[in-house]
Amino acid sequence: MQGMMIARAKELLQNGTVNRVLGWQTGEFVYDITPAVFETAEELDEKFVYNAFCGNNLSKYLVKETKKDGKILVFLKPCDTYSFNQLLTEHRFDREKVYAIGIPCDGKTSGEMVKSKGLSGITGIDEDGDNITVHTIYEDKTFNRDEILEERCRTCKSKKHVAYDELIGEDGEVLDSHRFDMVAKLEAMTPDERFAFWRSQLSKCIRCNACRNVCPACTCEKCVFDNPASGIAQKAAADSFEENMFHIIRAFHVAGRCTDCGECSRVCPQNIPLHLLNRKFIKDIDELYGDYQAGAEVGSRAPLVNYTAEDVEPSIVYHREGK
Amino acid sequence: MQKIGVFVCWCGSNIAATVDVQAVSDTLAKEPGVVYATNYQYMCSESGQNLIKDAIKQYGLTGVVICSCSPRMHEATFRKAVASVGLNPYMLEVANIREQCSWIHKDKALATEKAITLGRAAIAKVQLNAPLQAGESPVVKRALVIGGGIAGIQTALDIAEAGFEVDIVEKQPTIGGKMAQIDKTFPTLDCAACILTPKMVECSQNDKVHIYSYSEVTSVKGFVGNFTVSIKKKARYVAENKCTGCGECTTKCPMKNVPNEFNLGLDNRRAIYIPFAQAVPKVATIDPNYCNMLKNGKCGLCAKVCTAGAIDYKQQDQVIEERYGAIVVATGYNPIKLDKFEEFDYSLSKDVVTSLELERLMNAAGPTGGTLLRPSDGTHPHTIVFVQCVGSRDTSGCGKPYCSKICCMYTAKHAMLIREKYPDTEVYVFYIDVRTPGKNFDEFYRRAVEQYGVHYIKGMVGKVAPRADGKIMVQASDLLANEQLHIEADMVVLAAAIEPDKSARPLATMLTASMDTNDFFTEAHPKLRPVESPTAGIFLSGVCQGPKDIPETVSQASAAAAKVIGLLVTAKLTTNPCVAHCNELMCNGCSSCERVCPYGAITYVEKEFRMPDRTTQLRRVASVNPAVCQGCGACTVACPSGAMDLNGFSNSQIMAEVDAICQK
Amino acid sequence: MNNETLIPKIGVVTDIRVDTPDIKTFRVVGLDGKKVFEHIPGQCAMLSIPGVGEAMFSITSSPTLEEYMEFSIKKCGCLTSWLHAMDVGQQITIRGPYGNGFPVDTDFKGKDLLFVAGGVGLAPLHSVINYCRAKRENYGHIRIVYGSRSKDDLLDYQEILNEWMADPNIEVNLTIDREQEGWDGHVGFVPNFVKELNPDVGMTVVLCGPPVMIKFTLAGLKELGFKETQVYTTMELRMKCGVGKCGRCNIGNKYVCKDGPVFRFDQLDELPNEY
Amino acid sequence: MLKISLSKIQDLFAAIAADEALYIPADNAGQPQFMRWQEGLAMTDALNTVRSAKDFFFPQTENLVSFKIQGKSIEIVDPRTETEDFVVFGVRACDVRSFSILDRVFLVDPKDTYYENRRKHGTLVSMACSRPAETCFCHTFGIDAAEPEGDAVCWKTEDSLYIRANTEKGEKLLEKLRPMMEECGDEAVKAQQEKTHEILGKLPLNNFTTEKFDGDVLLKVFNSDKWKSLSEACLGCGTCTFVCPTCQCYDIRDFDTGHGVQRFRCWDSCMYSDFTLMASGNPRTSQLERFRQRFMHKLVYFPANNDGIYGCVGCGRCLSKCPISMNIVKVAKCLEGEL
Amino acid sequence: MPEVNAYKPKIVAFCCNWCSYAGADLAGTNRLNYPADVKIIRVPCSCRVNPMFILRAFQRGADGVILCGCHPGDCHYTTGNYYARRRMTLLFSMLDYLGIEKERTRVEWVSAAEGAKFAATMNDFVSTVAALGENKRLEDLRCKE
Repeated sequence: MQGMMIARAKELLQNGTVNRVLGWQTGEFVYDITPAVFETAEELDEKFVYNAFCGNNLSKYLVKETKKDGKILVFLKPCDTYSFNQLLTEHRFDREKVYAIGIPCDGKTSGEMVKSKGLSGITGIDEDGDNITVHTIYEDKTFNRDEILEERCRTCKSKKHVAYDELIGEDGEVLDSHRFDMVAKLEAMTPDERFAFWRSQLSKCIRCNACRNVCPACTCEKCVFDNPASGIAQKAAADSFEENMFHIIRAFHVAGRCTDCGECSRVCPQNIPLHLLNRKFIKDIDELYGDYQAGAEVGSRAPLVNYTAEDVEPSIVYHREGK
Repeated sequence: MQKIGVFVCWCGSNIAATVDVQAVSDTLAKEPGVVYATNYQYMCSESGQNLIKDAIKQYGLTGVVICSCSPRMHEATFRKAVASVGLNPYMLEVANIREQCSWIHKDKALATEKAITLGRAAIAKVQLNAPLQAGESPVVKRALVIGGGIAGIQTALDIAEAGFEVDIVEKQPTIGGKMAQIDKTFPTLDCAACILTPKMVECSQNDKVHIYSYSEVTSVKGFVGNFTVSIKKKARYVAENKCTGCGECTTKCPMKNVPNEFNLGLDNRRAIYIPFAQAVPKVATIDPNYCNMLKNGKCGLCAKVCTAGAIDYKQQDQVIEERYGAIVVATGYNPIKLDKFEEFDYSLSKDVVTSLELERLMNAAGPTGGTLLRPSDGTHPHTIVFVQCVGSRDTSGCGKPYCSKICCMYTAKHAMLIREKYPDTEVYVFYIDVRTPGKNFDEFYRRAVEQYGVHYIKGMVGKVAPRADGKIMVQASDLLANEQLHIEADMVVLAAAIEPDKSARPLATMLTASMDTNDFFTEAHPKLRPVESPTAGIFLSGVCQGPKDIPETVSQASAAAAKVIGLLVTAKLTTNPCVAHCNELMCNGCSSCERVCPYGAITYVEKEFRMPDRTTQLRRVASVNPAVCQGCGACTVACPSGAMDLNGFSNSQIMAEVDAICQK
Repeated sequence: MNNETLIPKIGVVTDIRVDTPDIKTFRVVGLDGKKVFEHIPGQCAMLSIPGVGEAMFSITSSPTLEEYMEFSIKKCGCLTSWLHAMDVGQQITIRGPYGNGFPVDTDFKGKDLLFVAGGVGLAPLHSVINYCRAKRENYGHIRIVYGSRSKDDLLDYQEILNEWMADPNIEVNLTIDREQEGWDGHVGFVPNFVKELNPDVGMTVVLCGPPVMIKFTLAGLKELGFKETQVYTTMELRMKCGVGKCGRCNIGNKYVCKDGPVFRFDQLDELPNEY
Repeated sequence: MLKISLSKIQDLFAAIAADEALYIPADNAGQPQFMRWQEGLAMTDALNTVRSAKDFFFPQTENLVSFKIQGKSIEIVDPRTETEDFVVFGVRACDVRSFSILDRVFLVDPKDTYYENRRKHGTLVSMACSRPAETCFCHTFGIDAAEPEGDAVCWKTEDSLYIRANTEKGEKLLEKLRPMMEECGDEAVKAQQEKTHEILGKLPLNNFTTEKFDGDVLLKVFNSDKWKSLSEACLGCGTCTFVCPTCQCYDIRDFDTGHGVQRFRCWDSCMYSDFTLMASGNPRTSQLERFRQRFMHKLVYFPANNDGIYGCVGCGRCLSKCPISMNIVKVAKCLEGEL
Repeated sequence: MPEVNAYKPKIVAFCCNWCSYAGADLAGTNRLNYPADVKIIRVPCSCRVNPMFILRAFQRGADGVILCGCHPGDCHYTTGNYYARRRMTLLFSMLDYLGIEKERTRVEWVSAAEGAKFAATMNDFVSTVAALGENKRLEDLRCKE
């Protein structure tokens, strides 16, 4: 796959279709992949990589990259294409300046996931079909891909590309994942349990803004939390209230716009399951206002800028079952 | 930091009895930014206003807080007062310490504490107020009247007389409304048609008045002075400009058994019809539900007999878009459906009729040619029972909780007319109360009782049951005599409650005009602005606002016309400056705001921005048209970056109020 | 405790002077009516209104004034707007002094001094000019070149007229950008004016003003034969702590609040161009 | 050297916690972090905590001063009360070293009394590493992971915990613990150290150095055109800064509580777009400039002002936590080619 | 302050200018009593109420927040309350999801003619919130005296 991608990228660079290529580049330890812009065939040969660790969603970079001259080639995994569409819906980048190639994805893992299996001192990782072998200075261990997939990939919502100029490889289908199971589990808890759960999770927050800055829905020119004039600006969670405030408002601001790409949870240095906040909104929206997948099509009307006269009343929150 | 003056009103004892006004002004005097605080008996009085004006001048106030009655009451008064001494009127906030404090609390300490908090919130808000300038918008010199009954007709004629174009939209094929169906009018007993039809004709002949009959309003956009209205002209399959109203077709049409709605179904008309002889416009209409030609493509007789060649089976509904400066709602009323009142047996017995049906049965142009005959067998009735308040003043849920107002008088009229014309007929009227407030009304009612010998019985009718022999047994209680009555009647006339026309509610939604729970339009103020809707540019005429008789309807119609004329003569309207605005530096151009704007006030522009790093960037940003924006604020919440904010109700102002209310 | 650098003291505003449409000068004393602290010309202080913000301002009065300190402040942000809206008697908080100040008692001693200022750039020089005037014997020739957009934008115009221009021991040259009624002095931009005046190349220069003005004046001075080691300026960057710890006011490895704000241009040459 | 069986470690904790607060690295909702010890709280198996131990001396938020405002007058209140004595147990060699770097910021004149006070009251008990990770490069800065600094230092073997005091403060702590521990030789420790050194030699970053940044390289590094590609993917978040044990930039902000104003300081990040924003402009408008500042500070500015000591201890947190996996190792390796 | 010991919930009521604020005025005109703990903030429309305001109120010490607007379909601005309805439904659901007592937040539609409903709603809401006690789960300790 990587070879085909490099070859196609070189071709498109050479024939002048694009001026730059947005992809992933290798790092020190196989797993520490960095998004990068490549301008020459040599750079591509030297550093371009596409493997099980290329989890970064590249679509948000298009906001910045399309402000530059020329056209850029971007590689999009299926779930990235939803973000791509959502950004287009919100006029956040110029489609004309992008050449999008859809690429397949078998699910991604990460250094953190591998380490969470108790491995340390990683010196190399081999991919062989569904087997991934991790070499460390202490031991070697082979995993089945599914064992070390990130949560968002284990509950992948779609292997289908919803936007591209061309595809490399086969397109997949929208999946019936069980991505709301954890939300449902939380919903089934008592309010006290839920409170305890979220308090212990959110109290870990260091307000590094990684979740916000990586989020393809958070592309505000100036975030309310950085804007002293907004009245709610905050730099550190000076009180547990501010932790709640930040995450509630952030989730609310992306409600109906969040494609559930899962980047927020991936980047959280404290492993707070932030996607469970966004998924709660998605689940509520699906249940109350009908299924809606942000980014599934360009130009669709997000549920929070929409209504029907027959919408449920807010009091449904008091009556819903099981709580 | 503003220099704020605080003015606490006693409102006589309305506030001062429950709120320690001195404590309020003393405490608020210590708030940051407050340089002057006082209290006074009536702030809205001239001397109260002078007090404010003097303080502004003396202390150089840049902000004013008035603790008084609801801002809905006197905010405008106070704004005008401060503006008169050069302070921007939007540098004023009102803390509502009467309706929302002194009138609802009894404990003086609590009420005082709350008044102080409300005052603090207003102070916190005014700290962040910015002077606002009202913009201007032109006024389209044309009015729309929705509904062509006597209310609409009168309003339209008055507006036209003042020299303005006015359109009437009437959903029926003719204007005239309910009054055209009425036989005589109380308390003068003059013939309704005789006084109405000249006005209808005047409408058709006045070149300032344009009638869209058989038409409906389908959408309303815009705002006061500048509404854009879509009117659907339903296909009547007859070219209005060709039809001479000769009526030849209406006699030749083979479809004879169409219930005649003008006579409330008491007789039949043809599939092509002119509702009544004096209809305006006097143009035939084909009823597509019955016309064989339209339904099955067979017949075409009317086209054959029409010498004017007016019949057009291919006619389509037509939507016309027109701009108006003002809209008058005159959608009128209907008697309620009586299916729920099983005890009166209305649906089972033909001889149990509503009062409006009785009007037709007594009208010379009605189904019986003006002779009162029983609908069932055409015989002359000798005993007639009138039942009052059928569905009026009914809190059981079957009817309406309000008094329909007109029934007492028209029943007296009916009773009197029957007794006059048919002295051998006994007339009983069962009533809860007889309400006759109105010029010459009580005299009229007394004549019915005293001169015409109508039997008025205070009591309830329990059961109306037709008998096999055609008689109707009326079981009732006489509350004064405290006895049960059984009357063998030939006819029973039900004074059905009246309710707003069904078209009113969807119309209210289109107009963004508010309604009460009974679907009557709400007036801007029940006493002081009874003919205006709270929505600027929307006026109310007739029963759509509440039950009325004809003279009241006509006076309100003229009043509404006067208000409309007052609006239309204005060259430019000052617009509400409390509108949304976009901070372009923060705007993402995401379109969320545009999608929630009900007025289409937001558009997007590509604009070049100089970035902090001295480069320029082309960005898509929202732009609000302040003349179109009505200031609801939906966009401000839809906007994730907070680029959209609302003048007068900014994020920071509301949060300052929240802070002030929550602390302490 | 005196070394509580982040805890401010209370300052009382005892006088407010309107200098230009957007510049006011505030006189500040401590609660005891005395100066809050002593300073060297060119040093700064952190002023704040609690709840609004805290920012660094040059102390514009000379240390030789024994009763009070003064700050000339241009209205440009949230805090400065609040300061401008204050009335006399308002308390603010103050901490300092911060920065190195001008080498008035070392490098400047015995030198001929040329002060070049543009707009509100006079504010930080005001202190050193008046200090030098007060200790006139320590310095050689003193010359001031000051320019502004218009006559109304000249800072301390009354003082310039009544004191500086009346002082026979110093030379004052004023200029405004554009012709204006009631102005018969020089018209033109400061950099050109300095070149026209052709000051003696032996002078030590203190230069302060908007970045563009500094850039062109420095170039002009170099053309005239001045060396960067002769020219001093004072910088302004985002400062929070004032004590070189919060990490935001650095230019290269130098912290403006601690190693500055006064720099010689040859020192700046060794630093990255990031200011 | 003292020794105690690992099975009695809770007793050891209890003894320390008897009269001062004790913090140990433990697992909280799946994340290793320092937590106040209370009965039963076990040490984590993880190599290191996500947040470093700098929190104890330089907390993420801290009230500096409070103001009461009445009309035109202001009252100043120092909110500090006496700080309790505390022990931070199990600090890794890299993190211990970070305090000598932070001291060079906070304890130089004028001293930061908030930090100073906490340093005075805090005792650092370090823990030698025996299973370093691929992201570790503390040796680059002359730190021996097997022989950490700190008031006292521990070694954990299969079955025992060995402890030795380095400072007076450490002695004092050990004095208290002596009764429950046994005196022992350092053979076991030596053996572990040898093994650890062997492992360290195998680490992928074993040969990583920052030597080339010594000397007069400031403008050369600053003006390198590599910064563009290095910073290209940077999200401008503060993860690296906040997990870094040596990052110490802070912001001072006011919070109006409704009944007064609290002036607090909180961690800030030079990676944030508004870090240097002021009313009149921003000297660092692009992410490139902000990104550059962070690494220039650690690799060039800090050594220039501090006798060649780098502002990094090689803990490797930024290597594993950066959302886009850009870090000081990659930056230094890329730039050293220029020198 | 009277009744120092009695727990008094702090209630913030956001009322749209056209219906609910007028409804509150009508409650006043009709002298319909409800607790003084309720303080009303006038907003042009229920759709003006930003979730930020609601959280802000809790931060600053409110124990309950209620939003009142025109009945759906009656919005003075046609559609404002439809948006408010969705926003608040989702926000309240999220608060509940975080384990914060859902009874502390409420939306009621109160027309200008429903003074009695306004008073009854407030009475009911105040007693509901009073039963919950002080807001602990969404408080900001710094704002407590």
